[in-house]
Amino acid sequence: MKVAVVTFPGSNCDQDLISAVRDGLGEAAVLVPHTATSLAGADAVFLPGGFSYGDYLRCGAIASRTPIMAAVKAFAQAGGPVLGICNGFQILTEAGLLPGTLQRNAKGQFVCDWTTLEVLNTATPFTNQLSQNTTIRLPIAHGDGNFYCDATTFDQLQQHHQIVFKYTDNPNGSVHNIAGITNQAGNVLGMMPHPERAMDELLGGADGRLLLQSLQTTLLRMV
Amino acid sequence: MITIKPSILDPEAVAIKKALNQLNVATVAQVKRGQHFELTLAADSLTEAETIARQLCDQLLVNPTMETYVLEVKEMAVNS
Amino acid sequence: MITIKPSILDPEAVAIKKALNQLNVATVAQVKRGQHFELTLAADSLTEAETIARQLCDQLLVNPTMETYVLEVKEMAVNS
Amino acid sequence: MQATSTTISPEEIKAQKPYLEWGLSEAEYDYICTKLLHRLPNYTETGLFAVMWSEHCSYKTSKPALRKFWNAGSRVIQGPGEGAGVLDIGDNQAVVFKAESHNHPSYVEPFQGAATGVGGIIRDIFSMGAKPIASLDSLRFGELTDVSNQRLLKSVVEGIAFYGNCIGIPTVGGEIAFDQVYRHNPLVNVMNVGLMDQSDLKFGRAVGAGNAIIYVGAKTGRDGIHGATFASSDFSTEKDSDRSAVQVGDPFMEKLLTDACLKIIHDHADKLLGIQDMGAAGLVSSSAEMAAKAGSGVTLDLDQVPQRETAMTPYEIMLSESQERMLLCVKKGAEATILAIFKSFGLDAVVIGQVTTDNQYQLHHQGELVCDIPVAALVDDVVEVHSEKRAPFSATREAVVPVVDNPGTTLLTLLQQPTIGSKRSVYRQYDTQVQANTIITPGSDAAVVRVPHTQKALAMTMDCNGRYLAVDPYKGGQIAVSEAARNVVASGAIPIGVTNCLNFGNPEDPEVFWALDQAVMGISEACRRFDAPVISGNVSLYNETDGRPIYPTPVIGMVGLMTSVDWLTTQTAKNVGDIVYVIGE
Ligand SMILES: Nc1ncnc2c1ncn2[C@@H]1O[C@H](COP(=O)(O)OP(=O)(O)O)[C@@H](O)[C@H]1O
Repeated sequence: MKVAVVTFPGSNCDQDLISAVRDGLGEAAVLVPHTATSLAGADAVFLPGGFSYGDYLRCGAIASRTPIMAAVKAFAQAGGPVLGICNGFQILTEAGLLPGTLQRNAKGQFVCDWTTLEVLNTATPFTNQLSQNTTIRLPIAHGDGNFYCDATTFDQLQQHHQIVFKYTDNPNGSVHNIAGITNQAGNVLGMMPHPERAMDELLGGADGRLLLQSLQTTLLRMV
Repeated sequence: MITIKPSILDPEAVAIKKALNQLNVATVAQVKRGQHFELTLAADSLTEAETIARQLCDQLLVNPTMETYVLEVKEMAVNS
Repeated sequence: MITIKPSILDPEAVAIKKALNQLNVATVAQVKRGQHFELTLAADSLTEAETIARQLCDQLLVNPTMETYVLEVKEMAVNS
Repeated sequence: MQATSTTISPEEIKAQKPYLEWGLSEAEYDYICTKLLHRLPNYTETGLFAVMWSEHCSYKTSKPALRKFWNAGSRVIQGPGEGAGVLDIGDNQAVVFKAESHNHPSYVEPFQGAATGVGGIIRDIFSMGAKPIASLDSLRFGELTDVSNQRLLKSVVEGIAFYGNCIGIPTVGGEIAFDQVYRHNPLVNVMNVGLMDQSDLKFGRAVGAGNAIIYVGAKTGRDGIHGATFASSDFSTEKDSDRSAVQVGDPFMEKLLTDACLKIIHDHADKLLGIQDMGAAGLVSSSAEMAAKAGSGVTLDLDQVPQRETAMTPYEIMLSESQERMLLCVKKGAEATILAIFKSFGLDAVVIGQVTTDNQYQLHHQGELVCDIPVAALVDDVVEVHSEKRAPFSATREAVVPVVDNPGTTLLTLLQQPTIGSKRSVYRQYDTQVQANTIITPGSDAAVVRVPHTQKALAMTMDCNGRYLAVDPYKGGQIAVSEAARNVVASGAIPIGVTNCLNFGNPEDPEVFWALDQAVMGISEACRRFDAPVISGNVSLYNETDGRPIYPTPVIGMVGLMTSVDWLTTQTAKNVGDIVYVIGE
């Protein structure tokens, strides 16, 4: 399996994702710059966390208009697995690949902590190694992770089982405690918590491995 | 001038309202926020300038799912 | 309406200008940003309202070392 | 020509003495005229002398004390004198660290002051060739019962979080204390730690005639002009109108700068001959120091310097403290390669001058030679100030023995002190885990960051208790080092080196200078015992308002090495039934 990690000016979790895939999983990962127009034959695409373009204007806004995003959209439309973490999630909503938006945290402050997530959908390419209705522990670190969508969108999200993760302790004010959602087809996942920071008990937890192992399993099934 | 749609709750405005009311100067009943951009650009006519500005708003400056905007176009003195 | 003093660097405006120019719609020569607040509050007169608003600006909304502001006060219809 | 103020002639300067306002004394001015230049300096030259001879740039007052620091030790690759100190940690790797104070800017504009403090120390670390892997912050404010102190704390913490989180360097530890002596003189000290392969080591040097001087990063504005001289005078004497534009931090720009510079250091080491950040006193101090360290001269064309504002004078261009700027010395012929790399990162870089052989510092502006003085006169010939030292009577106060009637109540009262209570509300705002190597996050003793692809890890902490120094600066200095060492050891590491921020009052006060000297000797003695040399540091003097200095506060930043992560220990109680021991007296 080969993962493309897209990097934008100001991304700062791109190397962490590469290490998670290479060292944590023993799979191949390549860095694809925002100026590229092709995803170099990748099997999956990750959009990393950080502060693309300094979070200026709106988080993820400027990054979502860069050349590589056309390739990411085509890849997603063809059913390829796409994962956006933190700023990557914000970029996916700005790009229109996921519904809703991520606003300033309700308390107005950046939060860095561990959080416990309820797993609601184990049928996605990133969660098939998790068990339904169990919880996992992952770190969060964001100032704008407060997920918002209107009631109609929320109904649709529920109807199509698009809500994958919910916070058990809502740290940022997200509507209905939402921490991660997919598109209707289920192949594009956006989430605020950082699985790549939970690859090793030494870092405080290893639940993040389960997401990457799920992807590994998915891709094995696909070939 | 870009504002958040009235139907959408603006968490920053809520936080600011709270902080203002803690100053004990007066009771603020409502806070609305907006962002203002002033772009300087060259165009052959006011109409063209407006078309360009509208494109820039739609393509980047404004997020249509949560924001609306009003545009105002003015001519500047040119020294050429 | 709060704006950053002209002598002070606004890195956000610089980055936005660059991003706008990369859209290839037109060349934007300058970008200035401002924040707009609309506060609703009760006061006995326009003058009192202005005094209150000025206090709120000076005490919280505006950072006098970096920003300047203009104030506009309007009366609203009251339904009591 | 430009504004009238720059047309003031050398003779008028001599007569009107504007340099006094810039912090240059009459004796210093006379010395420059008669002993160094053998002529009268012009307006620009006088301005450059004033800033380069300020305490902040020259350490002219503190140097005699600083020489007493112990900085030997078998791991030392680079001691004090460069952007940051460097220690060998085995496997051809090195750790690089330094602490820096941003006290005064953080009082004037807490958010931006703290943010730009973080930005500045990061540039010091990557300019040595190291990847910044962690930041720490040591903060002092007046009591939180004052609303103004609450606001300062809030904005300073938000500023540190804004910059560190955005640039992607975890803020892994620090300390905060509250005491009314810091009410008008809050302390904002930040430390950064970097990791490198020893082969990547770079210095701030302008070597080899004909090689290019390249400027990269943000454009130059009128920000923070005379920041260095402000940092060298006490708060009460400053007039509001003296303030120049506040410096604004742009962590996005700095992230690009860091990545681009590290790429050049890795891929084009042969083309990059020297690199230094433009910190205090901006372009003049970086270029003059780079030339002085290499024994070279330098000639700069100020019209090439990217400028944000119009009609800037040579004096303003040279003294500007605009953030996120670096100065490079690049091999002749390799300029295009280096400029192209910066361009690919979206950064503006330009050649602004060359290295020369004649040891002169020359500046050209709009076709005129506006400065032509020996490099050494600016950097090395500064007249040291030998301040008087006097032990205060209060140093021999009798010990206070507290009376505790109800230990339970006393304990609760103690735990309610903000200085003692949990700092979680602060460090929860810091991204402590980005880079995915933090194995002990804030909340324990020292923080621990692992060294990727090895068994090693680095422990780091910042500590100082100014109250102890107020009683006995020598012992207090030793205690600060010992506390840091205990934190490092309690995490499972061995102390290997120390950096510091010496926060003191006005050194012309003999009691303040005595305390500074005593503290340095105490720290030094303790460092020798722990085999942890002082490899870098920073001095912040004149922390006083209306003649009342802060406690002597020499904040210690210590790094420890853990040869295997198996040694890792944390502070938390582990199992029911475990035995508790007390070790020591
Ligand atoms: N300003 C700060 N920034 C980051 N971490 C902090 C800060 N202040 C305190 N901490 C963290 O909180 C924990 C407790 O700090 P402190 O109260 O100084 O404890 P101790 O006295 O045991 O060193 C440490 O892990 C420390 O790194």
